[in-house]
Amino acid sequence: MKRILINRIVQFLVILLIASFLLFAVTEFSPGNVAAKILGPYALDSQVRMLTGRLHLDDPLLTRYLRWLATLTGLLPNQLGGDATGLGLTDPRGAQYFGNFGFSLMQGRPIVDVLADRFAHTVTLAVWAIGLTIPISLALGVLAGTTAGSWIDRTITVITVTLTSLPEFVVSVALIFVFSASLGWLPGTSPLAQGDRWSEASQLVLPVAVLVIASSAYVTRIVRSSVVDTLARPFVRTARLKGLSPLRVTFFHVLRNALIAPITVILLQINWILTGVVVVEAIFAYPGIGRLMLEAALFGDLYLIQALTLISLTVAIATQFLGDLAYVLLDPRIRVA
Amino acid sequence: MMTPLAGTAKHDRHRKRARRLGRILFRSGSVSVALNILLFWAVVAVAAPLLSPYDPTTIDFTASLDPSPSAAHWLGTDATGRDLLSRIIWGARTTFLVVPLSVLSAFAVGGVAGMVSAWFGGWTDTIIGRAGDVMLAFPALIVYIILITSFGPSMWNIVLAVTLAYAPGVARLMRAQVLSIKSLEYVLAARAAGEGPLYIMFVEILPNVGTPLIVDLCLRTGYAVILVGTLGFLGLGLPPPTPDWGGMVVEGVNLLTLYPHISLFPAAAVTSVVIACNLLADGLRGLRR
Amino acid sequence: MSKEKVHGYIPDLTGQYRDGRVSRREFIRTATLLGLSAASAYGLAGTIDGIASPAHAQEAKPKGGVLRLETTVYDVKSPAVANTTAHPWIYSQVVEYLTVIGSDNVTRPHLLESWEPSDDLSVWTLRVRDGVTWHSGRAFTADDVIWNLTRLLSDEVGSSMLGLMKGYMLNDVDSGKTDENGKKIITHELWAPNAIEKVDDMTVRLNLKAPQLAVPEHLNHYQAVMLDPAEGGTFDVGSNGTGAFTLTEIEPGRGAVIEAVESYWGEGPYLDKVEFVDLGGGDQAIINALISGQVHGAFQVQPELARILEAQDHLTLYDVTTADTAVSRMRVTEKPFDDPRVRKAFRLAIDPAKACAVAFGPFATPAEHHHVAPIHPEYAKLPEWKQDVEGAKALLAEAGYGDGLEVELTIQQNPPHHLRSATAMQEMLKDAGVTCNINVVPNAQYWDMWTTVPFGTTVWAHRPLGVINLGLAYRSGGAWNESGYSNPEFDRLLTEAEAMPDPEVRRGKMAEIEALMQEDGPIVQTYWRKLLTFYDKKVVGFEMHPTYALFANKLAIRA
Amino acid sequence: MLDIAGLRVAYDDGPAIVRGVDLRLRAGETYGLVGESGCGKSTIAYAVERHLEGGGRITGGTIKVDGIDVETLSPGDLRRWRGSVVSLVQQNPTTALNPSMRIGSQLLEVFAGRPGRSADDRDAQIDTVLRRVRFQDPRRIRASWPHQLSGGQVQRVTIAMALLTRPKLLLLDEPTTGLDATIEAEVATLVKEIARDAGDMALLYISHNLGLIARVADRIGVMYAGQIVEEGTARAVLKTPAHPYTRSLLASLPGNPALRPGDRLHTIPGQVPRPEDLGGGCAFLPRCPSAKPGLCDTGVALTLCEAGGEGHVARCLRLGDLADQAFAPQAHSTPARDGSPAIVEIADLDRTFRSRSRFGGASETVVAANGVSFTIGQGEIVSLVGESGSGKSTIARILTGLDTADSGRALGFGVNLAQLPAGERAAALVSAIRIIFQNPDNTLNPAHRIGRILRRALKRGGRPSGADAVADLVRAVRLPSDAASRFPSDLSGGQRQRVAIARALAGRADLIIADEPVAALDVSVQAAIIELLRDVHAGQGSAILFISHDLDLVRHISDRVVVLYRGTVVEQGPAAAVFAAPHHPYTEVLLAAVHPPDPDHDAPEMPFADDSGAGPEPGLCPFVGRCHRSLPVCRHRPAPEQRLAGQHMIRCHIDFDHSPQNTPPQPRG
Repeated sequence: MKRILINRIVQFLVILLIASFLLFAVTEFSPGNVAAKILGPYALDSQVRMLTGRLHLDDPLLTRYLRWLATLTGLLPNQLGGDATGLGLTDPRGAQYFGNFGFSLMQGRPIVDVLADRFAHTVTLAVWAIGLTIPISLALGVLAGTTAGSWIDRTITVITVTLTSLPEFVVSVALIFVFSASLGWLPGTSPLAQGDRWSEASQLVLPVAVLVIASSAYVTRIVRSSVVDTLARPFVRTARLKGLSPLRVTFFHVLRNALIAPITVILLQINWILTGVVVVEAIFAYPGIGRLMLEAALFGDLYLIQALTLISLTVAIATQFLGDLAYVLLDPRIRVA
Repeated sequence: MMTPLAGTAKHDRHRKRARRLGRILFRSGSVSVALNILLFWAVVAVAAPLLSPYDPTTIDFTASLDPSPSAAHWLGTDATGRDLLSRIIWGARTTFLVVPLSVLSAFAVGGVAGMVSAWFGGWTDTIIGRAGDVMLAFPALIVYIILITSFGPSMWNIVLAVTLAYAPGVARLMRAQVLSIKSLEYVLAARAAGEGPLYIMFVEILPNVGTPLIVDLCLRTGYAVILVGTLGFLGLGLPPPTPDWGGMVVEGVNLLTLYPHISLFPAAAVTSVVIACNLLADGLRGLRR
Repeated sequence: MSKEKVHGYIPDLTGQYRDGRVSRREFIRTATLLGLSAASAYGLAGTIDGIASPAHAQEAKPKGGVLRLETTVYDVKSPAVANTTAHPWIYSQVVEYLTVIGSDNVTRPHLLESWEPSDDLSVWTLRVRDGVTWHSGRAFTADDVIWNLTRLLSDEVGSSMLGLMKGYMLNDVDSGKTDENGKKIITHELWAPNAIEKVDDMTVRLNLKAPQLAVPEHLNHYQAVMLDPAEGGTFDVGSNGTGAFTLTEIEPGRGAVIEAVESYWGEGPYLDKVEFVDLGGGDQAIINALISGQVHGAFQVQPELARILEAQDHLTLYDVTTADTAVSRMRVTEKPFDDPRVRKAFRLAIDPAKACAVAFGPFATPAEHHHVAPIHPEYAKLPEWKQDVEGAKALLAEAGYGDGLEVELTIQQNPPHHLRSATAMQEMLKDAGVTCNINVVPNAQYWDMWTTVPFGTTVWAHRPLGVINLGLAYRSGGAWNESGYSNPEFDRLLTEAEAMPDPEVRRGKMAEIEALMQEDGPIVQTYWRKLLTFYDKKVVGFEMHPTYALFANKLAIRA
Repeated sequence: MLDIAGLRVAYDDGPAIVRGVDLRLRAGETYGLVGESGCGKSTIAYAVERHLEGGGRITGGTIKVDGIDVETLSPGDLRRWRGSVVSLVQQNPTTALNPSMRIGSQLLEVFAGRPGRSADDRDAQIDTVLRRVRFQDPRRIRASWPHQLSGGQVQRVTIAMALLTRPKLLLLDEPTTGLDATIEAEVATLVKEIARDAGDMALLYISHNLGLIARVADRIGVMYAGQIVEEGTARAVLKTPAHPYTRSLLASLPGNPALRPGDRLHTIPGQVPRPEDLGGGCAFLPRCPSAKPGLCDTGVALTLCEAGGEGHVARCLRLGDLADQAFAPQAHSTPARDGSPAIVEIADLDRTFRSRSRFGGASETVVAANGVSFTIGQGEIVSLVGESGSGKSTIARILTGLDTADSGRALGFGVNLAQLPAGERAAALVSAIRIIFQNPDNTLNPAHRIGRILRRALKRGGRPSGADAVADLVRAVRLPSDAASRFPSDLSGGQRQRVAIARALAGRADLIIADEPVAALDVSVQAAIIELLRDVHAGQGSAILFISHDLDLVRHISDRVVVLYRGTVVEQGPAAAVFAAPHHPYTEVLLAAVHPPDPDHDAPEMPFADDSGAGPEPGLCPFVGRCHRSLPVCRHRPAPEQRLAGQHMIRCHIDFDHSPQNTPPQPRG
């Protein structure tokens, strides 16, 4: 068990390292010379060249990657900070600390600060969305799976197939149309601004609803098919032939084994909600990671893109890791090897 | 000591299998609905020049002031004054070109990677598997945004984006399928008969990876329709004035309360194709059992 | 009125107005530019036409309350390099301009008490307003003005004021260095040591290299805010200023908060606080926020959405006709746009009225490919511009593109009317045998390439005078000369026009310039847009400004 | 206790699978129900439990257990009734237990919803039952997870579970299918004990294995195509079978006592009919050697007729006529070849597998071959025997080039086969060695037509591959002429194995490796395949390496036998010598597990192989942990090779020259 854990953590770090290099190399192709970005559209060529030299942006890729890594881990001070560049960018934490992603070109602030708020907002969204998705989809999935073939199952299947077929933007727009534009019950945007009319909670309702609809429909289908598969396994027959009550069979035998597969899917959904809700956050103007990513990419804010992608990578690999861990914990065949 | 093939029984069985396929494909309501939808759009896509009342890019300068449906424009025009019906019809052509191309490309790349990975195992497998992990770990939408903002929106970049997104998943599925087939006796027999890896991979294994991959193909086609739409929604779809359903939805989103038709018709078109793909996948999954 | 030193041209101007040769608006604008106070100018006009000066129907504005406004919240650390009209929304409530152009397109002194040009328009005496104090309590003096102007005109700062005032304030200096393309690197310095001269603690004199009419309007250029020299040119939360508000919070991309300063020298403030909310620039978000009452007003609303909001009872439409536009400019250094015949053919192929209708519906007027707006005082009416597809084809054939031509037009992603406008152009160019592909890029990305892309549509904000835009964009070596246009004839005509205080005379010169632009210029221009926005009916004191300027000190909100 | 009358069961809208079965079972009786796959015997068991899945339903007849009509039970009553009145032991034990629940919890759960017992009482009962199924340490078993137990152990747990509530009727549905013969013997022994001690409990034992049934049953019912075709006491049915099917079946078994070495096995033509192909008449008619035209093919519905005393009945119109018809075994044309020149010489072959778990846990080592040496003579049939995991298939894979040895040689055809993967072998060599696999479901590529498969094999064998050549092959393996245009899924398992043999023929293989070629086939088809293989052997003079766990079959066809245990050859020699005493203790255990279809056969009982799973130290005899005759020296020194008469070799410390032969085993300790 311990060995498995250590093994996975090492794997985790290796993947992260490779991925971060790839990421760095890929973003090198992104448009916009960094120095020009910093100086803005009206800068003169000479200024751009001067800054490029001062920031050593013309070094070879590997050198820059290693410097970026060293800055990130706090071994080297950030290039952009300090007086030497004349950009007036300062970081209250000092020039050198662990997790130093540098400065956002778009916002002229330390990326750590930019991220802190946004990430908190995205986590809020994720907690609500996942918190609702899990019970809803488990309940519906188990209901449909245990009544496979009945009208209940067919109704749930038709609804979930339809909902998984709807693009997020269609669902978002439909909900805004109904609940905001037509009925006026809920705000149509969720910038989490303090307002007199809509509380932060009410601003969360629609984005959370879109996410819950999108992921619970999907998870429900996975749970359903896992339940159906599990029901067909001989040990369920054993349990029934033991004379156990249907409830006991469902909870003690079916669920326990049927939930192993959906765990991975649920973790993937968590990963998605933490890093990939670009569309929903953009439509609702929700100040989370997804919208920040879109803005950064459209602006060409290189350092912010790198920071965000690295965080997403970490989340993605961490959820994979957790998925494996969940497998190990849930399945005694692996745990008690 | 001839062992007679119970001829009639065999034919019965053939007929039965055909009947079963037929039942699933046509008698099962959902699958026939799905096939009809796809067939409908395929016909529309092929016959677009015949069916569309206007050129999809021609602007009706008078209609741009009031895009509502009218006698001249049955489904109205978009905000720019282009006939919506014609654009939806030509949009089918775009969708039925870009999406299958993207998905097939993803399946070609992912399929070969998964096949090679499973067949050779060892380091090849590890490297391909890890590369897939890393690719899957990247937040997909951001990768496309970076890709498309870097290289510009074009059909090939969308194909590339979809391929990057789906190939690792396809590779995983293919790998699992091949691994399960790889140890089956007929593959062992082919190996023992000295067949080369290419022959075994493509002649012996490929025809048998079967239903799960086809189901996956249907599902991913649906997702690709959504993805292409989403890229369009974010303004990263096909370059204008190519009619592209996803992009058309976006064009009308702002006017939803005033001229809902501009978004709703193309949204319905996208959704119908996605639903059809998903229903088809469901039906085919039934066929496997 | 008697206290004012009256410019020598004012009597002529008064005569022209009396004879109906200039409009009332032009009269008031020119009179104020020549140093007459707005009140005096309205008064003078009133003596001629009998219309009373706008009696500010001063309803008592309510005090207190928090106003929430939608805008994109940018980083505003360095106002000197601010590059959108949304930037000053926040900082100009804290730090102020020497002059201010009102919603009526009339320029008035602000931190200045008054200005006095010499008769030849080459010496401008600026009198600092008495009684203006910084939030820190220190008096605002001539030293503050000189420090700020000097800074804005230095190469290192990178302000576009440099390009605006270069013609009459600066000399080119050959640095002796060359860039990688072998071109000389040119730096700049004040043309004379006394170009910015301190007369006394409350008076600054500008000695110009060449006569210039638009000095007071240049002083309201959105980067030209007066910062506290002690802060070294940066702006942030708590920065010192002379304005009615102080910045208490800012998070670019999310929002900002300004709070009232009680000791403001001018009108207001009535509000306790203004919260700026960044909705991510999504049009739908703005609409929703306005409808749901999440914000009381928006920076602007796209014209196609106006109809949705007009139906809302709690909102009022504010609009203003402007010289706000976008030009599809052609890099004259790139093939095929190096050939003036191609450029003209493009203009001939396009009917601005059609493009205008597709892009804006009723909220714009067609332009005439010369970047001088009908609302500009010096606007000269040329013979009506006619689309001539055959002429376009002939010109293209003459230029060697008879078999067709393929070009790529780069436009910004937002707002969406860019695409509609471009699509209309695309369709019309098609008729002339030009295949025009449209390349839509994210807005930020466009600003990486706006000076280099061969064919691109660039947004130009409203400026009060036609010559300002022309000087910035088309003068050889102009600061924002994105097309690389360089025509000595044009430069000469423009410099001459700039020295003419008489709109009548200037108009004659402008007709030449406009014709030259239509014949040889680097742009296709299809529209002048109206700017519009919606505010909650509870909000009092708002006027839509042609440059989006916000005067938060004048706003109030009813409970 | 159990009274089934006129039972008919059908699935969905399909034809009836069970077609009017009457079955009566008295308290204390063990009833063996035999039949081939698909004949409906399991369906009967599940019908009794009223637990038919997949759309199955009873379409006629009644089932009464202890006088209660099963169909009248309410759902609640049914729940209470299941487990307490009737218990069922399923086939395939490894999937029958919940993998994520400890054994103890799963056993304790049986008491859920059954009032009355105290916790201590329950614990005690579980321990008792676990001991009853011969677990020495119930506490350890209860704390285990299912995956930690072997297949045999799990099946014993499920039997224990079934016994826990002291049911009145115990149904055992193929409880040993898929288990090794030795484990099978253990379970059978256990069942027999339970039946003996059962008191008033009735047992219904369902199996396709006549030997097994013979071991446990008091009465036997033989099912064919949804009907019981013969029923009677075990002795009556097995010793004096009345129905032609039973008679053919018994005659086709290699354990048939009437067979002499080298005799042909009796083969039954055709295959088991599918339910939808059945009419109203005799279901066995198309395959019946005794069918009489004009009598049997008139389609009259058959009933069970008296065939002898003690309720011996059979469903045949010709019972009387057949009484003295016997199957006379025919001698096979090829004599055994002995001492012919070796075509493959295997020496000191080693192969070890290291498996790593997916999550990076500790690696596991499996020794598949450890110094294996034997030779295959030209035209010889050499059999490899041993339990699953003994390394039989690994050797086959090395010889065919699907795997390579870690070290050692397999010299043959002028090369060292042990180090030469198939991809690097010359075409001639590849077609010289062909392999036939066990599982007929997967042996042919389902996407290719038979003709294509055979054409490819001919081409690879460097032979003309025209339609004629294919047709010749099809004929040679006695497949119908239209087989070439068919897909494998259109063929039965036996027919597919024929195609596999045809594939070997196509290359004119000098060495055919047959890896359990009939293990997955219906009993009635096995003999035909074996005989086809022997015909090929005789016709082409191919040597055959025959891998099997069926010792009767091995004894019947082999020239020489190699016994493997955990990768080590523990005994080898001429078939006759190996099957005659003395044996290596492991061979002894294997032989003891063989039970002919004879209720009077007195099988020696071996101790249960309840070893802890830990293998002995490398180099020592691998069997020492399970050995019932182990000596102290076995745990210190490697077992020596002892050469007995001729080529008979045994690797053991026991002094065979002086040991009393076939003494009953001594319990260990």
